[in-house]
Amino acid sequence: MTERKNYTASELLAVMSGRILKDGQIVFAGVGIPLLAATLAQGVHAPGLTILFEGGVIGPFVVPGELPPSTNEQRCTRRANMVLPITDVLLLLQRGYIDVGFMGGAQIDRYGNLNSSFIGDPEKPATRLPGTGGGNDISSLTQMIVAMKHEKRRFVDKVDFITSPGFIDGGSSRADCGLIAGGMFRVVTDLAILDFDDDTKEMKVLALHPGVEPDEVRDNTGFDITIPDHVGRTDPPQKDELAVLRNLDPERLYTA
Amino acid sequence: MTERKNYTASELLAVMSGRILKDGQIVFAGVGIPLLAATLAQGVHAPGLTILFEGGVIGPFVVPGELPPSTNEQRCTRRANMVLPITDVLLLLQRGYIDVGFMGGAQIDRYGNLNSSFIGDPEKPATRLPGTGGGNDISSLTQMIVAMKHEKRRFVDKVDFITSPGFIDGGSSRADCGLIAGGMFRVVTDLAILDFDDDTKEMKVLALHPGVEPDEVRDNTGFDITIPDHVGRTDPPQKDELAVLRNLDPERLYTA
Amino acid sequence: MAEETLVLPHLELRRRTAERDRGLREKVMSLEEAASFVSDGDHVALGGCTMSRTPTAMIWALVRAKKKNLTVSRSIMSSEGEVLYGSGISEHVITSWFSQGIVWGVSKVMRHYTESGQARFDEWSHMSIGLRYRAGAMGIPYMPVRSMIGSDVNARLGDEVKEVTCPFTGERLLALPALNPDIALIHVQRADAYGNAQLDGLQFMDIDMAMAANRVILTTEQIVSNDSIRRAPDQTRIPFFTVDAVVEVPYGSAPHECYGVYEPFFNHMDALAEQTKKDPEAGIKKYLDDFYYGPSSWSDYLDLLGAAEIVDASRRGRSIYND
Amino acid sequence: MAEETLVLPHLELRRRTAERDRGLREKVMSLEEAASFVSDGDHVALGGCTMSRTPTAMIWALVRAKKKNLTVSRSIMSSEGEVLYGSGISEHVITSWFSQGIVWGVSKVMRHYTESGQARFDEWSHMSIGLRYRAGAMGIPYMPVRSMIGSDVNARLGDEVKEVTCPFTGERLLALPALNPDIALIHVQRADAYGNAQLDGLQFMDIDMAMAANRVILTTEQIVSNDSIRRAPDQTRIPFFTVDAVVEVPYGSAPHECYGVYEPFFNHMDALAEQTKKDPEAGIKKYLDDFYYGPSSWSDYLDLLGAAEIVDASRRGRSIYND
Repeated sequence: MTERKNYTASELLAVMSGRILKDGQIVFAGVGIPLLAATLAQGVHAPGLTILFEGGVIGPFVVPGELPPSTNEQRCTRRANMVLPITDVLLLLQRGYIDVGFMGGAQIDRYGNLNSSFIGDPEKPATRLPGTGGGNDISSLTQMIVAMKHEKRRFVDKVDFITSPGFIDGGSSRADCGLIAGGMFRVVTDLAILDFDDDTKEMKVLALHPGVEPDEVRDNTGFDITIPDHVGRTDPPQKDELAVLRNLDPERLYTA
Repeated sequence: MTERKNYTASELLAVMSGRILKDGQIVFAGVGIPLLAATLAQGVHAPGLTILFEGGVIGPFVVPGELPPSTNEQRCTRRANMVLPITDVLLLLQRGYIDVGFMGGAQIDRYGNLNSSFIGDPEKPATRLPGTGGGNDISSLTQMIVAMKHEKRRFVDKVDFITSPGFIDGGSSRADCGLIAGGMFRVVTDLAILDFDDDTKEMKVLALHPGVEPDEVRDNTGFDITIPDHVGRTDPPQKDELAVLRNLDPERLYTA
Repeated sequence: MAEETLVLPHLELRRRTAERDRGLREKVMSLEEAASFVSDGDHVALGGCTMSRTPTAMIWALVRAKKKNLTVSRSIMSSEGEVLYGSGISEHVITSWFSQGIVWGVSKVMRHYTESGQARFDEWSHMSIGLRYRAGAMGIPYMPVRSMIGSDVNARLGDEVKEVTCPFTGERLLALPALNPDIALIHVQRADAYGNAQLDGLQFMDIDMAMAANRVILTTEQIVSNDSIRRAPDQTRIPFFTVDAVVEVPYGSAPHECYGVYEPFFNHMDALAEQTKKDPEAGIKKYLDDFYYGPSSWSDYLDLLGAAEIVDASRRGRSIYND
Repeated sequence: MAEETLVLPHLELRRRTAERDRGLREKVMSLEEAASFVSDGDHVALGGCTMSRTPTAMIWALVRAKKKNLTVSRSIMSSEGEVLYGSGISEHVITSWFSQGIVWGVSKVMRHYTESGQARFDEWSHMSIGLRYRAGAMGIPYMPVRSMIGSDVNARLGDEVKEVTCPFTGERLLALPALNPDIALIHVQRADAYGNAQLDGLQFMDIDMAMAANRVILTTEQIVSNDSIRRAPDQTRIPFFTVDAVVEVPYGSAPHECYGVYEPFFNHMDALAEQTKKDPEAGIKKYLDDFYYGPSSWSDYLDLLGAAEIVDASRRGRSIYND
């Protein structure tokens, strides 16, 4: 990451995760990077992508410069197709209507488990974090994309607390718990795109972002991570992608 | 019933059952006699009585001469306080918001069980009746008033089929089945008002209507029925009651 | 596809849902095209209740397309149930009450087909049917309930219901099996080309049914713009991604009512009751010949109902907004 | 009255409901009178979510009335949770997410009280809280769910959740305990004097909460006539008989938003976040002194918010209807 780039780390995150979304999919998105990425995808390659917010919103229209402060305020409902109670929008996940859950993460481990509840011992935490919100339900009930900064303290061997389940202890342990559907699909960071081994369910590198060397990923990951010899390479963010993003967030509240 | 009366049997039913309803109660009512009786009660002594229909209606205003054909058409929603889905209006019974369920009956037995499904052997019925509608739910989940004509073929020792549960086999059998709330409160006929023994849960006569002798009840009941020596007597329908009724149903569709 | 088991295993339900094209796309078509979404042997759920928002036009198209062996569920069946039996497209209905309507007494057609053993009528309590759709809509395999217990309605259902115990209170409850119909037919006042539907007045069990079903055919009095839907998103009751076909059919519930648009065609219903009184089978067959097989289009069907009757039903329908 | 058991036995729930005066009657009163419906030790459920339709005015009245030992549940807690902890009226909240809002980072006040062990924050998944209210609303003691399983959120709840097996499919699910709050505080755009409430836009968990609770205090931007409610009965979301008190409180959610009426007072929220950053306890106490104990009336409170801010929040609030 020594060369000068014409985009910020957050913009890279938004672009790279937006590209994973497919036209026609239904995406349950958090605010911040996920919402930016999903809206970007709509504008670039997935006009028929549908966004859902946990506040109870289906198919809204995000007004550039008026990004919602959370998924629970009226800005989220701007020109939406439907507004419904929280419980019912979350039940769409349980019913199986949602293709992808898409959120940020504070701490993730080798098996894709996320922690947004406690740093340190939950009985005497160093930090009490805000908690799960819809995260636990989304990650329990659908396939997940997580976008987060790639830092050693965030990529740990074992999270202090499983707030949102990934593959638990790997292998078949997720299904064995009773979580028979969903699971981690991709983790997108400012260094790489990561996926999970089919059998062991361990996180591994799928592709490196432009200018990123394998060691940079290793150095910023708190556990041994597999990087295949012939690992993929992502294409750098394109002008049109950055233009759409910057129009959405002109004050760079989420992409500074 | 030899003297000339200035009211029909159906009017007698409506008046006598309407009197049982109390101001401030919430009544789940079927169309026909129950709706007439509840609306009559609102007009005479219970202005704060709330009527609910199983189609999903809370607190409607019945327009005289425009009685609804069932509980599921728009006429039922005339100036209602609230309209909601069927399942949710029925769930109010399960939650315990409803004081009284009030319906008609085709066949009733000694323990207040109602049959509106089969006459004869259910496997080879002489008559397939329309079925329970909301009756089973209402009688399972709240206290019941039933209004029906007093005929031997309708008041039987044991119904051919329990569509809407009364006290099942009497005693504690209703609660033993798992129906821990509700139960039969009153049966109103054109001959008498009937209630149920606290212990045995057998039907008995609470009060006879004007001009009705105990034997007339016995002759029209298909099982041995207890008539206490000092049985009560109801007051005849009053002018104001009949006036309200006739205004509601000027064509006597339900009170002929 | 027919329901192979009483309750679809969750992964199978998900597989079928994932296969559907749930993207935002236009799906307006004719009644005949929409009818092709229904396969012989399907479980078909009908929206509305008794004489309200019955998907008459879609049933009309299914009868004309000579569908077979349908299992049909609805909160309460009215004359459309007689049509199902009489036409032979269904010999198996699941409902809580079945007759034309209280004012016409017990349906002679229902009696004829069920008492002779030609057709099956599975009786559930009203709320149980609603909660079965609701469990299906929620993606859970059963719903605990305090109703139906102790009655013969329950007993007659055999293994289709089970007793469960609350792990917190120890209370005994009944477990109702989730119902995820293969297809739901729902008639509404307005929807857009994508299938976002807004309903006025009584909603019955339609929303749960749409969420539960594996496909939805929406017939609508009127197709409106997506813009007009988006202007009042809190009025949308059925989201587009549950819907597979949108058909604009004015008077699509006639001779039943559509809230705020028209009341039932009572004269038509009186005539049907009269015609099926003496010889129910001949009576309903003649009704089908006259109103289902005879007309060459839905417009022709409306012509047979008669303009004066349509005008009168519409006047009564709109009157709900007079107060 | 406090919840004696995790799930109220059904007959006890019914007894409490039967005791309430559920007749059609006027129940308009002041914030102070309504506060008397809340007893020390009660489980209080809050309507709205995060910064939306928070029952701020009613919480304001409860703080001023010096309530004690309240257990408070809500879908997501924002700054009202900081007020609960700081004022000491509650040392126990049940929610899925707790901070002022994403843009202000982790709440220092929440951290201070929970990390020091002065207050308890029970974390459930978002949907689980919703389904607990829903089970309570439906009159069933538990709701099966496919979420929360396998996570430490689940593990940490211990005996408050149980595993159940579907009697039809054999699938393992989690049983969530029904939640019937002693009282729910809900803020709406309009209601009549009887308590019939109509809600615009996002509904959150309010309807289930109202149905589940043993009492409801409704605060409303505006009291409207029963006639206007009856003109659109399909817009009524909370029926009068669940409601015990109706209080007209314009800007009753400020500094949070009320859909279509005003957006959040962002400057006020910024200032609160700043003020609680260094010394959270002193910061929130000063906030309470200034905005909760200081003003002599709700009008005085609005005066402190400032007319210019009110006008700006209202302009933004109404803008949702511009499209």
